[in-house]
Amino acid sequence: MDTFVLMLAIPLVSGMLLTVVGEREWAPNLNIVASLGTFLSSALLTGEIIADGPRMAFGEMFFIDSLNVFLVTLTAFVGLTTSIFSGPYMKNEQEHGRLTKGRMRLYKSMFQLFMFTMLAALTTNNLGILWVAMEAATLTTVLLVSLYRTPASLEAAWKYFILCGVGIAQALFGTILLYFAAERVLGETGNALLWTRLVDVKGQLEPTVMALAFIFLLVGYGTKVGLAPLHNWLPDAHAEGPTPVSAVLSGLLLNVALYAILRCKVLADGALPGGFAGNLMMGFGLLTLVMAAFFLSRQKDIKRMFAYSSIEHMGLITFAFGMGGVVANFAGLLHMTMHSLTKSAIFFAVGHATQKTGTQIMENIRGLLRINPVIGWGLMLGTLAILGMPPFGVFASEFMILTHAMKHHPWATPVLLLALGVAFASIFGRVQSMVFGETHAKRLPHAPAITPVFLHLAIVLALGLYIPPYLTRWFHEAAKMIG
Amino acid sequence: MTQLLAIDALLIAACAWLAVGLAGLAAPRNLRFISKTLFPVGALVGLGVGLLALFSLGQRPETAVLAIGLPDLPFHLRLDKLTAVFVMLLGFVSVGISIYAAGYFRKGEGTAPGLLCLEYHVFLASMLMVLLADDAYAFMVAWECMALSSFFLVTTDNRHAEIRRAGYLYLLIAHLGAIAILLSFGVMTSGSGDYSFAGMRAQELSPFWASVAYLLALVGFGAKAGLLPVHVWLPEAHPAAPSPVSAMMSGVMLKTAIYGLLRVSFDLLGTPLWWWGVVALAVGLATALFGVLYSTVQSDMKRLLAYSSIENIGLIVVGIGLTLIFHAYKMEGLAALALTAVFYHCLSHAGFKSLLFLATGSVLHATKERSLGKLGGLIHRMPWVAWLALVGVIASTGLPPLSGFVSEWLLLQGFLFSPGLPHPWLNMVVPIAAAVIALVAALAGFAMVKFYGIIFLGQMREENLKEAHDAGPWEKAGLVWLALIGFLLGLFPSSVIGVIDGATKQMLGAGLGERVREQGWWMLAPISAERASYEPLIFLVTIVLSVYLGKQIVRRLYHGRVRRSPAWDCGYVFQSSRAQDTAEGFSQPIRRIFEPAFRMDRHFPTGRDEKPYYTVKVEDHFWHWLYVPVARAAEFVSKLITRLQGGRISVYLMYSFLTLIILLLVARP
Amino acid sequence: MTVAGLFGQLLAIVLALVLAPLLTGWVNQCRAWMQNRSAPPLLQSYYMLHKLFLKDVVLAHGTSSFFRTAPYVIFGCMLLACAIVPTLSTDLPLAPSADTIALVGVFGLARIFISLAAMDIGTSFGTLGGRREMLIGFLAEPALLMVIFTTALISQSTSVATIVETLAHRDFVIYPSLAFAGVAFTFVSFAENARVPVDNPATHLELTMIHEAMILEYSGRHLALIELAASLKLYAYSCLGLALFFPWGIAAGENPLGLLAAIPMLVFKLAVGGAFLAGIETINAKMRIFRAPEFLGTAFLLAVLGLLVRLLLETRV
Amino acid sequence: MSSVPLSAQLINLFASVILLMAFAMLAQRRVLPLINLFAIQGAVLAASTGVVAVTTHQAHLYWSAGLTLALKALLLPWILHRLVRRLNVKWDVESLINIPTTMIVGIVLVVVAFNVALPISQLSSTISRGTLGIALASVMLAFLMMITRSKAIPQVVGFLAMENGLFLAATSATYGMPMVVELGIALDVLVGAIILGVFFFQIREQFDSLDIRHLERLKDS
Repeated sequence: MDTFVLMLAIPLVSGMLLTVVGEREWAPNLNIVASLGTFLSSALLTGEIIADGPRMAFGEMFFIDSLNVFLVTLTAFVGLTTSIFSGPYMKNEQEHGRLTKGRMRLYKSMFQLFMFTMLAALTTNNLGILWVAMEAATLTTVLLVSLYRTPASLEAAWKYFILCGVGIAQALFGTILLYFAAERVLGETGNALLWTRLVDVKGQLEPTVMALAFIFLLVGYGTKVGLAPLHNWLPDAHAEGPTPVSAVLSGLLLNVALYAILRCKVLADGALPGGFAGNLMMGFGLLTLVMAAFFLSRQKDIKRMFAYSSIEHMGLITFAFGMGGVVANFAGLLHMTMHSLTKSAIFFAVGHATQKTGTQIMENIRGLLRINPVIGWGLMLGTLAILGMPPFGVFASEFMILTHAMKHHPWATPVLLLALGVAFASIFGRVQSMVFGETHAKRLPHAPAITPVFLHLAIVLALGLYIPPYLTRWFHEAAKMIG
Repeated sequence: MTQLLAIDALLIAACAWLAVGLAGLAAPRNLRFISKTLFPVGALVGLGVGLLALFSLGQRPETAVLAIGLPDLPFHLRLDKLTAVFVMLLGFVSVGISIYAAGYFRKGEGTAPGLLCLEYHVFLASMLMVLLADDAYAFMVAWECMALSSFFLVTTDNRHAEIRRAGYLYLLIAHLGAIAILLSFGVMTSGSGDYSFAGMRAQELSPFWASVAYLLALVGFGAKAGLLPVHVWLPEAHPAAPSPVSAMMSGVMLKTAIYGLLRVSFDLLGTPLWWWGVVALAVGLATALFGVLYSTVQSDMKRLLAYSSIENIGLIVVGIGLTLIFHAYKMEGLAALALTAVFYHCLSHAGFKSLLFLATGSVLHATKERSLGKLGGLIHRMPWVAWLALVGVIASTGLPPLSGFVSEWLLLQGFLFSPGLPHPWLNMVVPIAAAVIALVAALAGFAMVKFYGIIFLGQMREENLKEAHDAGPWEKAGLVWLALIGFLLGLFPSSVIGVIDGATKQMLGAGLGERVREQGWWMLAPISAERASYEPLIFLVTIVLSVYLGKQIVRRLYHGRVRRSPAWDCGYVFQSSRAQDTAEGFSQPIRRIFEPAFRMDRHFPTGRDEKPYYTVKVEDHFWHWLYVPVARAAEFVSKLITRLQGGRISVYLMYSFLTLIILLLVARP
Repeated sequence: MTVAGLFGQLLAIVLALVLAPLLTGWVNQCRAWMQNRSAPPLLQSYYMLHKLFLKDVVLAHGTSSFFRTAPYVIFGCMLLACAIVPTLSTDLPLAPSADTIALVGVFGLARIFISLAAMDIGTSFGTLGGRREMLIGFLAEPALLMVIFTTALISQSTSVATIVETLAHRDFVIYPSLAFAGVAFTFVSFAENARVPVDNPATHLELTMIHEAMILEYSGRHLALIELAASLKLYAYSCLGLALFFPWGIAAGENPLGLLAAIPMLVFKLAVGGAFLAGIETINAKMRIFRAPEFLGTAFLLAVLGLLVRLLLETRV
Repeated sequence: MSSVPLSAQLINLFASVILLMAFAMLAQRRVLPLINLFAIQGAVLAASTGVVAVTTHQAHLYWSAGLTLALKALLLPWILHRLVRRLNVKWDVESLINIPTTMIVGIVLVVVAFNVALPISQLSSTISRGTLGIALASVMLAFLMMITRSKAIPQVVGFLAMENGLFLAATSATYGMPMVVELGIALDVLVGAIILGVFFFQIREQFDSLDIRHLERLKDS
């Protein structure tokens, strides 16, 4: 069977299956096995793409090239580790009485369906389908965010739904405008939304329409990325949903939304050679970065704080892609990878920490090192990594972004550094007092799954010191494609 | 050729340190194995590193490229003479500290010994890599690893809130400094995108951008070195850390910042502008004076030493400033003199400050007490530590015949011969700087007398000090090693200058080596014997001889009888240990004379007090003038910005609506 | 190093040991005369030293080995200082071993030892003396250094011998900077030698003493050594001042006859200097301890001013 | 006017009606009439799509028209009606800003939307040049309605009305997106509406009200 079909089918089928059997004893394992299957098939698919080059599937509906295949692997990988993490985590939640069996079922099936929508959004060649998949991803995650059915989680989910729904509606308008522009070149065939076709004719697309379309797409998908001032749903959704959901929201959903913008940017750049799209993205990126950094300093809830940190990093990545050029794109892609891995690792650690201490309020979390050194170190190292401390890989990408900015947009560097400095001061001070110090916390019934945390951090560490040549080549190709 | 180069050997040493650290992680709770096997092995590696650097000081520069790092910027490494001087410092000083650490760490709370061992050796290895790095990325990675590992070492005993605060402040300022350094590197590439140091050297910067790069480097490296006004972390972090770590940070890590400053201002930036030197001079002087004044009024022995480190860094930076001035005016002979003073002071400060910090470690172990007000008379219980600490004290007050004097002497010589400068203003400023240095040196004496006299001499201020015990054999060995370094540097300055001369020559094209060597190994005469000379060995021999002869003659002519009786004290009866000066009392004159320099919070007892008491708290002006306003400003901005997240969904929708409308109306391709 | 040089050096040291107590005695005698008191004999200092050497040492309880070592070290330091300062000739084999900066260092070393020894006793007066001594020291030392810098700038050398040679044996030039330096030096030497108006060597009044407070617990040979060292210090300072500001009469070369001829000149200059010192001490009253920093601060500023004057007025000399 | 074919005139007419409905919804104070207005808008949208389908003979547009009719004019209003009855929330719609102000802002928005769409409309080769501007205007009016309404159901109606505007843009301005996309969009809207329905019950259960001003607890300021 085709690896690609397998990759899409596994989460879809298992998601359906889990809606039925999700409360069984072995359901978490099924969840893990399915994620493993997805990951393995994505890895195989990556191998094929590296060996044979880009390919299509289902006619021209799906398209896999070096840009999305790396995100696919990343998504599948983080999905796998999250499923491993969520096993004991969700069991603990259930035993704390926060979740019923039905909700557990809902969680698992929605998790798999969410993975399906992510993978579909990444691999589709049709910008319309991309929109559909993004919207579907919103719907599945809305259910995941509101899983606890507490007032706060309902509020968060409501805001998430309305804001992202409105945002994504604008993206649809942008897509329609794009279609409108493409139709004039490609004719009234069904191909006018196929990205591969559009790329070939991107120079002929009508500039005024493309400018409008890109604005709508940027505002639309940008809401999902968490660009300021469209980000307001993000901290709520991250803070109130179950932690595995926060991990995949931060680690995957934001990436995929940014990926959607990137695909559109390629087209907009073709039609508007003046760097219109790039400048917009740079502006949004900087604004996001600075605002998030200042938001960080006043947080009380640990998951909220890391949600803002995600916003901050998305701002940085958007800025990097906005700068354009192979080096900046390379750095952006690298940063995307690093951020996904690190942030999800942090959320895993945060999940355990909040479970152990029974609170998300940072002032009440103390002495994690004494509760459980592994969680403490995981959170500490993860935080240092996300703050851009070498030798972790986030530093490598930040270094590249900063140096590139210094070269081409020197005016932006002080702003970037100010934001990074403020973020450092805000996050580190809080995390340090949580990790260190005294505590009286109890043991948990289920031992935490620590492997995902350290697996992620180990990869991030390794990539900070050494990026293997094939990965470099791969990133380079993808970076060139974004242009 | 598969010949083993010194740089390869150093890399192997770095890996060996890492391996030692990881071995500690393998058995994190096995204290015996870690302290009696791993730390000595680490010390051996340090010895190897020092010897290798000594060897490579006579060799040509070596380079290496490691296949790790960024795709288009692998780790470039380079071992030239400047690097070698500092590697030598790292190697030899770390020997003493590692040996000491073998006997220092005990079972107890805080970080597990294995983890400590890992952090410590990662710290060592990353300092080595900082010195070897030859591109911005490798440098930054090593630099931040160094900051990170030392941060974890500082927060070993993280249950105390003030230690956590110290660690936070330390890492924050280190990080901000790193950002400044990175910016400086960025300016130095001047848009070429080549982040290797070779690429930066090749750039010809305009004076404006070169100055920007220099100032950024000064701020960045100053933040690590403890220059004003980014010094605030230092007096917090040093006392918080375990003593070997304080010793390592103060002795070696601060010097890596000096190394970076030297690397940037002399090597990467090419010819300096004269006013860079003036800036460094001014900042250095302010730092030195500030450091020494605050060190005299401290009541915590490690804080006192930490401020003293600030002072010494200030002196080193003064030397750098002087070198820059001379170098800018192409007076290479005098520049070489000042630069030699810089190197010498780096070496000697590394030796004596580590020694003193380790001595405080022993005191801390023996008494569990850091506050000077609760110590006293420890020379009776800890003679080894006391006498070895005396070596450090004399060296650090800059008195002959030990190491501190040589560097101060060289520095003052540099000042004395400055009137040849073509700039009249400078000619006026430089002597005043010399006066300030003289004042600093004398005040350092005050601080050190306070430090030594109150800890080791007099009567014991607390009962439990009677149970104090001397340092163990490992600790003694470490202290002796560092004291030997102090003697070596103090007594054989010509030989030492001959060794480090290569680095001076490499940076300035001129050195003191030939002239010094002409005079013979016992005599130090950097210009000529008529102008200035110093023979520490003969100096010492004369004093020792007169002491010996004096003693013999007195004994022979008269007698050697001794009786014991209570102290006379002008017939004053009340002679308890409480009658001695407290730490605060000792420094009262300084507080009084330099009152505006301190922010004091005093409570005086009044006649009606039920329980009269007197307290005095001395605080740093910079904290209130600089840091608090900045923090307030940041808080204010973030307060404004967080208003955006008001919780009302309609408002959120309006944000995206307005964004859309504005973009539609404003954004035009 | 020549035989004559060695001889000169030994002669200088012996002369210092002989003349130093004599100078102290002479100053005391002069002062007594000026104050209309009957004077002690000129050799009183020798008698005192002899008596003290004969006495047993009484050590206070709780003093450590440091306390017993310190007098010897202080004595050694002062002897070295006397050996370096040119008294009779500038051709001293020991002179290159320490230049003027090192000379200041020697005084500093002695000061640190005596202060620490005072703190070792652990009584209120001991620490009081140590603290005050360091207070005086940290102001006097830089002032002294500045004085020396002024002279060093004139001669382009910090070597004492070279400075004296330049000042004594070159063409006579008026250096206005030296006037400032001279006044500053006088101030410093008063402070450094525990003289009125900074300290009073004759008092044991608790609140005023500095030097005496530190050596309260010393007795017997230790006290003798310290007293001898104090005399040597006064001698060294006097000789240094004479050599810097009135260098005439010091022999230049290796001529033994010149050496011998220099002795009477030196004795004469010391006698005048001692009388001058006694005179100053007589017409002044001891100042409050916290006026001392002002006094020394003035000296420091004067010395710096001398340096600036040197640079401003005399750079092309 | 004679040069403009009937179909285009019809489409323009329907588009205008849709805009009118959008304004009407903005001005409407009561819930049930609001839903009815939404249903009418859906029906007109279906009719407009039907006209386009007849004119261009694109088979999938028929499907589209049918789907729109079924979904937006019938199914969703029916669901909403049921919800309102089940939840017993037939109260007046409270507006955060008073209605006249809202209307004035709405008119400004229409001007903005027409201006933004003008350069594109001029490029248009399709029969209905002005519809894109109208579609954009209705999207923005729906957006405005979401901003100004403080209860959950009107907000959702606004959300769905926005979809209507988008659909108008998709079918009338560009003569329809590919079928797969349209199906996907329809599915999403449906699922979204169902999820929202579920939400209403939960919000009501937790807060005893559907006033979204209760949902203002998560904030930073």
